[in-house]
Amino acid sequence: MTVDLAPLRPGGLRLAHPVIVAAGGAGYATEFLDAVAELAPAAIVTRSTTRTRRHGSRPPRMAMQPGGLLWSIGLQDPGLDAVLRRHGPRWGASDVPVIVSLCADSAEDIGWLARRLELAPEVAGLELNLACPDRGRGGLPIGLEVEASELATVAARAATDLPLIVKLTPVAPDLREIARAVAAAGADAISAIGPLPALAVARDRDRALLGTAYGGLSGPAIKPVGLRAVYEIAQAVSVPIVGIGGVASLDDVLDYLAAGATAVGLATAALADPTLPGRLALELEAWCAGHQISDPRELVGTALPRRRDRGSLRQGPWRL
Amino acid sequence: MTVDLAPLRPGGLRLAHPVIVAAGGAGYATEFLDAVAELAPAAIVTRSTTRTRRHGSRPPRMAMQPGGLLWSIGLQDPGLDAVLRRHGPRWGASDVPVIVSLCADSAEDIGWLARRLELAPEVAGLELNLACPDRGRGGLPIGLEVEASELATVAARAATDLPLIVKLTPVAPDLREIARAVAAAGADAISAIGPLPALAVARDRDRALLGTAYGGLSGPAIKPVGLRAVYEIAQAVSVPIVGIGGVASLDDVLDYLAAGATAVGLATAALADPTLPGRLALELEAWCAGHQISDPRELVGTALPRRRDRGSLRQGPWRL
Amino acid sequence: MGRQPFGGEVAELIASREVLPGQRLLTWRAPSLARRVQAGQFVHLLAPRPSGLLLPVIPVAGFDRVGGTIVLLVDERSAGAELLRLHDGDQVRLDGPLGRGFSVDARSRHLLVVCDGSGMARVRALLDEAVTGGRQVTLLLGVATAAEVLPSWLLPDEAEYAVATIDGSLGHRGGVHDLVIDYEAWADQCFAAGSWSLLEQLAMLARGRDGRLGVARLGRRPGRRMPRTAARRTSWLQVALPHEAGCALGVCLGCVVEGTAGPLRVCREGPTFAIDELVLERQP
Amino acid sequence: MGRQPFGGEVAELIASREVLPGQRLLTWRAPSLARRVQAGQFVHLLAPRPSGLLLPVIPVAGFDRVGGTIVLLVDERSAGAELLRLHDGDQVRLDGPLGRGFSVDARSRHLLVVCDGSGMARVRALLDEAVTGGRQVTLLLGVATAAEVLPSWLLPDEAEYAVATIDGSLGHRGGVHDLVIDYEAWADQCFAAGSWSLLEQLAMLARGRDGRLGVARLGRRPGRRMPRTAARRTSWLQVALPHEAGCALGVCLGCVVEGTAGPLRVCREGPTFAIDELVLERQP
Ligand SMILES: Cc1cc2nc3c(=O)[nH]c(=O)nc-3n(C[C@H](O)[C@H](O)[C@H](O)COP(=O)(O)OP(=O)(O)OC[C@H]3O[C@@H](n4cnc5c(N)ncnc54)[C@H](O)[C@@H]3O)c2cc1C
Ligand SMILES: Cc1cc2nc3c(=O)[nH]c(=O)nc-3n(C[C@H](O)[C@H](O)[C@H](O)COP(=O)(O)OP(=O)(O)OC[C@H]3O[C@@H](n4cnc5c(N)ncnc54)[C@H](O)[C@@H]3O)c2cc1C
Ligand SMILES: Cc1cc2nc3c(=O)[nH]c(=O)nc-3n(C[C@H](O)[C@H](O)[C@H](O)COP(=O)(O)O)c2cc1C
Ligand SMILES: Cc1cc2nc3c(=O)[nH]c(=O)nc-3n(C[C@H](O)[C@H](O)[C@H](O)COP(=O)(O)O)c2cc1C
Ligand code: FES
Ligand code: FES
Repeated sequence: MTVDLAPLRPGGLRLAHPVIVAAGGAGYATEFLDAVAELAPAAIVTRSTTRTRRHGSRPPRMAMQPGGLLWSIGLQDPGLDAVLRRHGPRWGASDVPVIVSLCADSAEDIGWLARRLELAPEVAGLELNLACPDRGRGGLPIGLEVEASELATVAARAATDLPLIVKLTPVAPDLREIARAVAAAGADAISAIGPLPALAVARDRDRALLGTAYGGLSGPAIKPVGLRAVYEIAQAVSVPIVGIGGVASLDDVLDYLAAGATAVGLATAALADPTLPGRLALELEAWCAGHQISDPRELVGTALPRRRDRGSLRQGPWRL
Repeated sequence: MTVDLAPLRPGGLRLAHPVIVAAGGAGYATEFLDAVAELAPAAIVTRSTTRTRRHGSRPPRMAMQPGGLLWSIGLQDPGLDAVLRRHGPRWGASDVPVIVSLCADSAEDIGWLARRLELAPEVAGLELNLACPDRGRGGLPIGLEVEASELATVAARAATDLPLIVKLTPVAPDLREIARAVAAAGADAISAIGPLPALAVARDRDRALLGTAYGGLSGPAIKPVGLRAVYEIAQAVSVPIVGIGGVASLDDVLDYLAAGATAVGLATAALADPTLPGRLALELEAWCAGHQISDPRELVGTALPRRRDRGSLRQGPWRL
Repeated sequence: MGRQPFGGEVAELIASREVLPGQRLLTWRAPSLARRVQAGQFVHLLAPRPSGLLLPVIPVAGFDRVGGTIVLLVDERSAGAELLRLHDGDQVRLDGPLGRGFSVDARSRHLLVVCDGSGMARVRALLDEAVTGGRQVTLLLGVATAAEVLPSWLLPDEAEYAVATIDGSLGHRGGVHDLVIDYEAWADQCFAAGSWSLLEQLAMLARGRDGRLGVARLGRRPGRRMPRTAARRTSWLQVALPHEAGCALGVCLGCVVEGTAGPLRVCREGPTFAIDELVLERQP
Repeated sequence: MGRQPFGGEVAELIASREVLPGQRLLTWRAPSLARRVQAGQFVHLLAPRPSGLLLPVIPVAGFDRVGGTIVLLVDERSAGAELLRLHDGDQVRLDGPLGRGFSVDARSRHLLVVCDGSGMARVRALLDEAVTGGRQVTLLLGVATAAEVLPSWLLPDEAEYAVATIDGSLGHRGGVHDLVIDYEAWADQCFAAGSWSLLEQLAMLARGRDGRLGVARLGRRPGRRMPRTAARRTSWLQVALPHEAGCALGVCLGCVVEGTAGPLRVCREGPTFAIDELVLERQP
């Protein structure tokens, strides 16, 4: 059941199975690892971490919506050094690889963070969160533009030999060109998608519900958007893809693999049940056994078209 | 309970109440009007119509998803002339204003279509669907770029004095700048949102579920995205907004109004119950009476921030 | 074709019997529906409000015009599965009858009906209708294995019933289309429902024998094109297509299949079609 | 603070009694929870799997360590409303106890408990605990109107109970904070739960009298900062914040409120806080 998220990198980023916890689904992994015992995810991506201490978003921060979760946690972290000091020992003591998600608004900070991780043997890899704002572009998300995405990836790649996953934001209209650029710039793998920008209204309708007004939508509601993203990216690049968005059942895992993902990540569903990733892996194993499939890689990309398609935005006559 | 979607235009586009059927929720209105009897929507926007006959998308075309509907109908229409011939008389005989949605891939075709509608007295207004591909830009949706959106709006505006609604696509990362451009170019109102590009995998996982692979996601799943769009647009322009996306209950209507919509449109929920828009209007009326509100316009924009915010994409530190 | 103002008709569950595990035959008192429905038509479940976004579409699997009842054959995997939770005496609202029923040519005496497990609900009413009308009818059922074979009490006594199972555990071993060959000379018309691949196989059989079979022989004049309804009525093979959910008003175009003369709405032009109306190789 | 491996404990419903329309007091046999829980803590409902995306968080509204039971006060509008559908003998899985309970100073003899309708579930266990511990306790309840007043059988006999209604239909006419003034000199400590605006009003009262009230007088040395736990224990006003759903593991940070010394997680640092730990005017 093993998969490798960095097959071309010496040492690789080998996972025991294809189901991981996406950023934010397990905080900094410590409490999460304590809670799951042997039903462990194949890896944990931490919540996004910055260079210096931050408070995060103004409360309220979370609200359940029909089929989805709306949230704005922001960057509430004590800064990377403190994170490594507090949680590094627990990571080192665990068999579960921990991948640190980074958020920085300049190439310089990305480089600083990646170099710091390079020195931490308990870190299995890093994920670069392209939903973070780009200081040079007035705070627009890095992942909205090809060039900014490429520069950010280069900055991380140049600073470390650790396996590097780059996480795309679904706000970019054409994910294929971003995917091509970051793969060419040295990403070992691509993960997608992050949450959709969304909003809810407070009960009294005198303001937005979340303290930050805007939040991210995650959970089952966004699964068809995540599948679309993976299906497009898989036709654009050959690096492994971590499919994220609304995964909560074995069918979801199989759908993402069929759309071209090598592994899947879940955040929202892991908050309600930290053992879910581990259980999904067992279910997947049983399913494979029942279908005479020895290697889950046989399931990857089975739904992709034989010929490349034009992508969801270039469809000729209006289709949606 | 009346609202006006074109308050600055001579004659306006006055609606009996704020709940209309969005494009695609009532086809070309004929069968729909027969079915609803007196529980009528305040207006019906037709499915998007082109200059010449088209077959529409390859089946299968629709699939229910958790919380949402995935579909690709494409442009299945007999061409505008035939539409007006077949359905125009029924529209003329109805009290419910019919707004014709247009789809065209060049300014020339937009102008042609708008001029044709100008000659049809049974047509109450037109909606320009910016999700349509732009021939000059390799088939990318018009509504992805400010300039293309502006040119399309100008082409329609120059060709007709009819009330003009411009419908934005949520694929555009920053809807505020598109909204500003189309309002400046002469749109009387703006409607948002259209569906999110999405995909589902077929049961056997040997291909995408829909015949076109990509489809649009609509229904409750996208409501927080639609609210976010309206909340942003309402801070950018002063023209009336038709809030669309996942409306199915009175709470949804009130939320959209609070976020800045003057009226709401529904498609998916109207397919299951054509009388829903009419019933929601009655519920809204009762709710207003119970809250000592004489004019639903008092409900518009109550949740908007006192000061303009930076928009969902420019939030400073990463928030989602 | 005018549909009544939205609202439908109250139907009361008066009997429920298990057909197979997870599948039941539900009998409803619904006099107005029973009076108007034709074999091949369907109903919409309006209330209790189903959980899905679109209203489930349920084929009418039988009716008794005199007794004022209709029957629905509901599977836990099919649209309308929520009906399985109801008890005798419970009421629902159904809208219908919707769509076009099968067109049986007045001259047809021998009807061949072919289906798989999923298609039974769409053809069963035709068996009742044929028997009542004094016609001879044979049902050919194709399923994977004996456990999926539908019990014969489900059918009118007068209907002949033959079964094919892929694994040979009951009846003929193999596909049900093998059996069709034995009956095609006997049959004046054939009516089918099931998976797309079953329909494709039947279409291939029918096409190879085009114009030489059944009532099709009688109706055709060389070189003359028949109007659509006549062509459908005299077609040797008619099929009822699956249709799980949708507006059923003809407005959403979500149910469309590809037809030889352009797109066809299953909910309005269908769910029954003459096989020649469809482009089978490009369907799901 | 180590939480057990995910899985929780089986609890069996043994009694259910209506408190107000749509609100019931549910008694569960759950010996291990009953042994460990403290007033102010909560449980997670793990199974039957609730419909929402996150697990509902339910305050423990009472417990009997000897009898091995806990009680939950569940409203149809609150988290865990699905529990209202269960019958005696039904089993669920609960994870807990979670969060930190109230800290009652050992020297406190007189406890004042203040809540509104929504806060009762979060303070009720403290009444039991106080009475068992031989303390005197007064509950002040503020609601809109008489119909929302909680029945006195819900409280231990030893507790004094006073009510304020906004419309004056029962007890004092006006806000419950009016009543607090009568008791503040008597009370060594005050514990509250309810809407943010109730908590804000209480905080204003407490702050105006800072350091002059109850046990706070005893613990403070001028110019010395106390450690957090001691500061909490000796605080005159403690509040239990609402918390509907979340991971309760401390990982999602969705439950965070603004604290004077930085963000605070309701599920870990709370749900009980000394009032000074919170920045009330910037909360929801
Ligand atoms: C002490 C303080 C009080 C503020 N009060 C308000 C207010 O009442 N209303 C308003 O609209 N804006 C207030 N702001 C401003 C606002 O919160 C942010 O500064 C502004 O939205 C820009 O945020 P940022 O994302 O750039 O900053 P960041 O540093 O990335 O994030 C700041 C976020 O942290 C939150 N925060 C700040 N202090 C704390 C704390 N002690 N505990 C928990 N969370 C905290 C803020 O709400 C804000 O969302 C306050 C800021 C500070 C520092
Ligand atoms: C007769 C015909 C057969 C085709 N067969 C295939 C095929 O088997 N597989 C494949 O991938 N592509 C097939 N295509 C090509 C494909 O359908 C489209 O032409 C291509 O995807 C580009 O579509 P468009 O959006 O530019 O054209 P548009 O004209 O906007 O749309 C064409 C759409 O209509 C559908 N369509 C075409 N004819 C009919 C009909 N008679 N009834 C209902 N729908 C119809 C097509 O599936 C397509 O989605 C066929 C096209 C035609 C005209
Ligand atoms: C509470 C929460 C916090 C999150 N924090 C982060 C984060 O810090 N960095 C990041 O890249 N994604 C973060 N995400 C996004 C998830 O990694 C994921 O992209 C998204 O939620 C969609 O997956 P899901 O539907 O499984 O939740 C967070 C998600 C949730 C629910
Ligand atoms: C079946 C269907 C067909 C649609 N056709 C069109 C269309 O032709 N033009 C258009 O602008 N929007 C079309 N839409 C999009 C809707 O107008 C609306 O923007 C979207 O579905 C979100 O609203 P909802 O959640 O209420 O469905 C269609 C939607 C559906 C469900
Ligand atoms: S189901 Fe809507 S057109 Fe057929
Ligand atoms: S509920 Fe997740 S951190 Fe508190």
